[in-house]
Amino acid sequence: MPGLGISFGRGGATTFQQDLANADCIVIMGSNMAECHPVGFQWVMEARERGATLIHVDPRFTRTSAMADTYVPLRAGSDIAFLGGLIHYLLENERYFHDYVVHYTNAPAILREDFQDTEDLDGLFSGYDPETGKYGPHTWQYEGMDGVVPAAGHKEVFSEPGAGGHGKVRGKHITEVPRDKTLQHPRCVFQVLKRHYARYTPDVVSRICGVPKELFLKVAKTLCDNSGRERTSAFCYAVGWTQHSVGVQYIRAAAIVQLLLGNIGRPGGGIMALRGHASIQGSSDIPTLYNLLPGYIPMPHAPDAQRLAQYIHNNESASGWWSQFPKYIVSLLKAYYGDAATKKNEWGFHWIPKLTGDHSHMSTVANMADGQVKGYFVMGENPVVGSMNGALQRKGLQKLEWLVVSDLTLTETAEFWRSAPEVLRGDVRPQDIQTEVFFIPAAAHTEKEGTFTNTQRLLQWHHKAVEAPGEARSDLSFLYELGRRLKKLYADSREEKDRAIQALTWDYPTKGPREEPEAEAVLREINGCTVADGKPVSGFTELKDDGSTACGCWLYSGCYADGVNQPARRKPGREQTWVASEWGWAWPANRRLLYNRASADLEGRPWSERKKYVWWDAQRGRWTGEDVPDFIADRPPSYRADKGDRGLDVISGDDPFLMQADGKGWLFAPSGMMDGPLPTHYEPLESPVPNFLYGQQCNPARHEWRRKDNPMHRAWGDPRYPYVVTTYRLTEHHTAGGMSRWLSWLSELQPELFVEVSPELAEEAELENGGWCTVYTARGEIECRVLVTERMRPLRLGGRRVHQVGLPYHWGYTGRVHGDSTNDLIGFTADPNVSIQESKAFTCNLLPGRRSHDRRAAFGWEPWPLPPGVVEVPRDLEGVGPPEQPPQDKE
Amino acid sequence: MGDIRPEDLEKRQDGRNIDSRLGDLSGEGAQQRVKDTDEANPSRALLRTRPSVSGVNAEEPSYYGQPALKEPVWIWSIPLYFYVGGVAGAASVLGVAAEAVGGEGLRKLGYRCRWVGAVGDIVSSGLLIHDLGRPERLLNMLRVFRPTSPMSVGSWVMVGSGAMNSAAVLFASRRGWLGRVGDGAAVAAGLLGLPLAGYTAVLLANTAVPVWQATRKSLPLLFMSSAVASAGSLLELLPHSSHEAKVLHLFSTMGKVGELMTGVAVRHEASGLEVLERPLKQGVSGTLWKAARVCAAASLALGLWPRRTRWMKVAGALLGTAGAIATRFAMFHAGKASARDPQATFQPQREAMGAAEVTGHTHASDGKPFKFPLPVLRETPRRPERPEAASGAWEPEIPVP
Amino acid sequence: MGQKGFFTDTTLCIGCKACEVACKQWNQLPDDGFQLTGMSYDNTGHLGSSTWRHVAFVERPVPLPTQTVGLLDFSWLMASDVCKHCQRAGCLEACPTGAIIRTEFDTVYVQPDVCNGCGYCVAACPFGVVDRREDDGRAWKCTLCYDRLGEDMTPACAKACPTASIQFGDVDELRERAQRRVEQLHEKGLEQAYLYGADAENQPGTGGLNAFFLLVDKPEVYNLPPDPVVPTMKGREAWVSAGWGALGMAVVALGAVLLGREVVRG
Amino acid sequence: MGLFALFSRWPLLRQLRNKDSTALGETAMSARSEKLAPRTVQADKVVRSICPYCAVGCGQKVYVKDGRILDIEGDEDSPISRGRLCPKGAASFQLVTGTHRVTDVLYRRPRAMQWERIPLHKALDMIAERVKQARDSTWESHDDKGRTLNRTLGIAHLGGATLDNEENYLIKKLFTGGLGIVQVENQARI
Repeated sequence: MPGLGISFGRGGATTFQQDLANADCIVIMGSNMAECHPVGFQWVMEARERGATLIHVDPRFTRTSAMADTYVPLRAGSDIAFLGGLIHYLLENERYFHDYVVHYTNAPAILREDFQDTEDLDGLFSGYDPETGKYGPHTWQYEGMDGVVPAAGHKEVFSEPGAGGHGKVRGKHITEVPRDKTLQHPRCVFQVLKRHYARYTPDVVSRICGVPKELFLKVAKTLCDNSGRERTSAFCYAVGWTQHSVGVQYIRAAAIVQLLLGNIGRPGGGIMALRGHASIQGSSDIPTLYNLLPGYIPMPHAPDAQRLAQYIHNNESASGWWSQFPKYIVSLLKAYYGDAATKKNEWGFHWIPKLTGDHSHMSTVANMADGQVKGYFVMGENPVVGSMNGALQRKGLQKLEWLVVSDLTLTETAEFWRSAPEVLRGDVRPQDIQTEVFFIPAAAHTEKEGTFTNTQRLLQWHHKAVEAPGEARSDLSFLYELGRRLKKLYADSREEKDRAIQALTWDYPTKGPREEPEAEAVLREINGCTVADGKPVSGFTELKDDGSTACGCWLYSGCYADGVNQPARRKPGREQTWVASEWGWAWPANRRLLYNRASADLEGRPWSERKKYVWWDAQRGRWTGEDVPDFIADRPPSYRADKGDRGLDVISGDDPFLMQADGKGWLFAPSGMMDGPLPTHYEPLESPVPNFLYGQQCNPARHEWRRKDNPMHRAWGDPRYPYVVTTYRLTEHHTAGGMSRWLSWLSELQPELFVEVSPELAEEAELENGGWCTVYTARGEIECRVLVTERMRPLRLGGRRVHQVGLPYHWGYTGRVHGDSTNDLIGFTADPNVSIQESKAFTCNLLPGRRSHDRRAAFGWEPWPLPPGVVEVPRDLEGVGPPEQPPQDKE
Repeated sequence: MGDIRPEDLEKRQDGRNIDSRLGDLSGEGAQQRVKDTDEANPSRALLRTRPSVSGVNAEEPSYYGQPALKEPVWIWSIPLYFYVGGVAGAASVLGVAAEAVGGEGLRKLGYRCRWVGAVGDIVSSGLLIHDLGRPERLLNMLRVFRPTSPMSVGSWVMVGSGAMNSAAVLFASRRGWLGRVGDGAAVAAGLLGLPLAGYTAVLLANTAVPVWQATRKSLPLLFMSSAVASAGSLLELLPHSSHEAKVLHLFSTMGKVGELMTGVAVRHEASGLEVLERPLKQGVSGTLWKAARVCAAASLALGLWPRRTRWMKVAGALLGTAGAIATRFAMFHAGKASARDPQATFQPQREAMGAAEVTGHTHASDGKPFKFPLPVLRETPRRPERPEAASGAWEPEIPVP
Repeated sequence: MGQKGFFTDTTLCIGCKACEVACKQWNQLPDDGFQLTGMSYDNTGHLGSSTWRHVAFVERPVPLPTQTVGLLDFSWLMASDVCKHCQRAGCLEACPTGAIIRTEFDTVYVQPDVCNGCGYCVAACPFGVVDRREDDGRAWKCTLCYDRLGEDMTPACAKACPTASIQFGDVDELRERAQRRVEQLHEKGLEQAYLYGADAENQPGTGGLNAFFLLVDKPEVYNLPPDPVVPTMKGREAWVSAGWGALGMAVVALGAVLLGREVVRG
Repeated sequence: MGLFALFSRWPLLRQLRNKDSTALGETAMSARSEKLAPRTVQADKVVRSICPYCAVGCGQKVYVKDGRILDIEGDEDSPISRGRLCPKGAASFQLVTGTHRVTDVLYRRPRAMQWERIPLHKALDMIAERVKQARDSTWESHDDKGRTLNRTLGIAHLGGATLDNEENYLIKKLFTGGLGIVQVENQARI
């Protein structure tokens, strides 16, 4: 979650679910919390019962809206305009939390002279390279900085061309950046912000989002009235924000709002990122992501990381927490390669493979469809239903040599060669699919032990209750066995390329009749230990860069402190304070509410009695309070960094964001973001309207896959696909359905795929409640039932009426209930920061009745051409946009 | 090395689909027998209209028109039992009367009535058992005696009647004390025949089914007079002597007259509201009801025809039987139809024909006064009546204690 | 033991159906088929032999006074329905076998080892709750987790309910809590809020419900009857009528015999 | 004895004895009802777990008897969930004990029309060989500018986000750290 990482320092929810109960106002936007996180929603309900105002902003009136005090409908894909409107309102009406903004954010920092805003360049920031279609952040810097300000949450960006790392430690001059605490300097962040959002007026918000002006003002006013010294407001979001071609900037926009209102680091405030899977936070912390190593350490990029020193210099920061970077990477390499990692061989750094570009899921699948990938492991995942352009995913699988699927049951991915629609229809014959498929039955959560990291960064250990049936095994066991075999296969090799697997430490103790590896031993390795005696370290502060410590994930260091499985702690909640610090273990260092130094004022006193959380105990000379203070424990509020200070010494007593190079919350992101330092309204790739604010229609740095099997619509106003569509989950199902559509107790509650349409659209498209409907995009068509409901309403954008429809995406072709897969409709497009797809806003058409064909672009269907007289419109200004790619699609 | 197909894993099975090696099935509902989930869950009609206009309606609010009650699960054997039980009961009564005051001349009729009663009781039991979901547990009907349950009362009555009639038949022409036991049993059967003929109507009336509940005063009279008519008709169809014919003719004629009159009363009792009356006018039940009326009237007419030929007598008796059977089926199906109609449940209750009829309160459970409080109950209205507006404008009126 | 029951506060219901599933899970009930109904998000339709909790979804073209909803006059009500465990229970009083009993917790329980599937309770329930499962042959409904109550465990639905819309406890205490809740909602401007079936005064026909509700629209829109009555209350009149009928029948029988005999003599 | 015992248990007699005129309560109770107890009391252990669906992280209690699961319900001790579960969490019992579970390793040969069952150890051997073959044949030690890559793009991985941290750790360690596989991806992206 770089949106949060770049703004505050850590890519995780800033608060925890129980704390939502303390909020005076909760804005849920980009999330359908009541439906997707019902049990977490109890804390929202509790806040509501205590008198908080609940605001839900969403394209659809959902079960969350039904609970809200205020429901605001808006056009899918226009959230930045809405949030930008809030920022505009805050600044214009001077409703921001002055003291907080001046001292805890980078509002006073003064920017370089050559920075140009989207207001100056019609939707583009300075630094855009038309050759590569990417931004270089050098013009976005603070004045007087040496190179780029190191960002905390998304560090691989440094290695991107133009980010200007080049083997020099940056951030040395952070203490010398000029600041204007009066916020008047025309180039200070505050004024830049003001100018950037100057045109995001209530009228413009209404025009872009379709939100009535009065309603927008009501939200803005409510939010302001419930923020400040005495009151705090929280934001909750989920994939309704992230899954856009500008997704990360959505979160950045909310971060700016919350920083301006002074709601970060305080009880009842914060930004609650609601994640959708049991351990999805964990799988970014200990990532199975191509661009990250455990603990948000970036994967090395070939051009900038040939040697360890070069890599370290590119990624460490002279100031702030990331000055500790060398300790973390060396300890990680020690954990990976054990004794084979020595100072002489740079701790085995060259064994870590190097990146040369985007190797994310969609790129991988595109390569797969072009026959460039031989083998594929899919573990507990069902991409042909859950990922974009399902037909293209299946096409990719058909081109593999072998596929390994590990799951509880035969998912659509495991059965792609036999039960897929194109196979049943006869377009593809199983006899022609050469892919070898292995299905490995997986153990369920009750049949193995380990930790999940939940949405509030909390690690919770789950114990094993029973043995897995038959040959079902945990993925841990599978990987362990596979690793052992591979080590054996490579044991005798003398090739340099095989040194890594030979060196890899893989001697986990086993237990039980099946000799399965002990998950707790892996947790120990993650926690880290001193190499000499193997004693667990108590936290990341004990890690060293001299090879004397090994740690699998510095961020999780402390989870096995004192040799105790901290995530397994289960002191009942009712026997603790409301923070419940003794239940499980939260990263970092068991802090539940991040940046909580900000809950106290400059002098370290709580901003108000009502919102007391962490404060400075002058007598003991320590920070103290409800939670583990998220600050250097004994650094007094009065401490000020001196010029030339380095590392953690740079963090002054009033710098609550200690991960950041400057210790401040970033209103303006001088680096770390691939698509601009400030969130800017761009239209989705497929939109009903042109961008009202800028000539630049879409995110100029976005990723596209221009392929015949991935056709896109006209940039805006495509007459073939006139309706906006957004996809979503239902309470009764789980993602691609592998864990819900097989369960009769869930399937009976939502048995069929449906599309939600407004009564007006039903009339226009001649649809009837309960009847059939076929939904088309250029990628393909699906059939579903119709639910006609006022929960969907057409929006007014200026003079024009825009219809939106909603489609849940849980269905597929195996399971106790079947249905077409919504994701077959969605094309590959991606946000440049995290390569997430745009599935929350695109366009479609609806026709009454069942589908007659089952067309898929990935299997040869050519979408209808634009009607005569209608021409394509550009998504970009002249010379802007993703570079033309050579046609990859060989068919 | 067999294939595994998704279809194998998708099988509906018992609707719980628990692998017994992995999980334990011993919950309260785990013993619920499931034969075929598809059969148990016949396809439902899809709501074709927009949800927001399908339920919240100022005039006739409902939950998307869904029934408010469960339709009675009984099958054809139940209305048929109503008929047979009625015949048995009425025959037993007639039998006792014939034996007690009819003298020697009607003794045979009395014995025949014993037979009809006994056979009727046995057939009745068969019909009832046939309807049971768990026929093997028929004896549980006698586990307890629940005076609150007309079915419990009826079960005991029927068992008693069956036993008495059987004894009466068994000892019918015995001499001595056995004969006297038989006679005593016949008297008991006759006494039990009275409730036997009528309790079925009470059983119906003592339900939540709107049309049955609404006709609770007249329905027993209809069923009992119909029982008389049908017993008379049946006995007329059986071989009988000419002096017995007179008695039977009188008996059945009075029954038919009663049946026709009480039928009018039932219609009248149901006519308080259109939704209640509807099942007796429309649909299967309406048709059956009309047929029943026509049969009963024709039967009566034939019976009163001055010079009756033999076929007219037979036809009259057959029509009487058909009418009696049709009456039961008409009421049975009318009940089912009214249970399916949510308005048949809601509207009468709004018009103070629900609990208010008995308890005399003046406000519905949402605190709103009834539309038409019964005259005897009409106190000064606490608040002025307001015209119904859209549901949103509606405000409950909380009764002030 | 005390009187146990549910207070279902529909203003807290988020329609997640956790209660339906928790009930099915604990009681291990079969599914009811996989059919879309088109009735908003309700694909269960009604309580039945295998569904002992049912969440109703009411889409209304009218707003709630406490809610500001952009663009539209609309609100979406959700309510989890369940067996009411009436003080005067139609099913209980109708059951001829004694299969349905009132337990020591004042709840109404169908004993599956006794029920012979006569079907009378089905017709006797004024709320349409209890139903006979045809392939099983017996009548089933919510047991208020009779098995769990013995061990002092919360019924499965109330335990699972994420937002405490379903509250379990001693009925007296629940009633007080509910009353306070209504007052609180009235203060907030939701004047429509009222308690349905909280006591005998509110619902004389059932003597009050052990599982009562807080509603904000007419009962009918939630598929609840506005003035339900335990059939037995009215059954008395039928018995009286049957008594007159019996008298009449005796008179007719005697009359026919006497008249017929005289005719014969004559 | 049988008949007499049966007779003596006749609730009607109890009803008469107790002078219970209505028989609505205890009189009509069966022996089973009197002994009724929740099945969880039979559990030989109660195991603490965490719900595997969304990221709220609700506590679950798994009741086990003789190696089979009796029941899964919310853990009241959890300060996050306080014993509550959503419908998915409440259905976990069916998820882990359902007949949809496949418990054999399945193998589909190239161009085959059906699965066949193979032993796990054989599947592991086969997969290991294929990984080695694919890796060795697609290994890139340097790019065209001579820069070290030390990687393969011939193998890819996609993991769900219901995997444990420990599992994710081993995936990254083995695939990336050990084998040089770059395309290790996750649900978190999607």
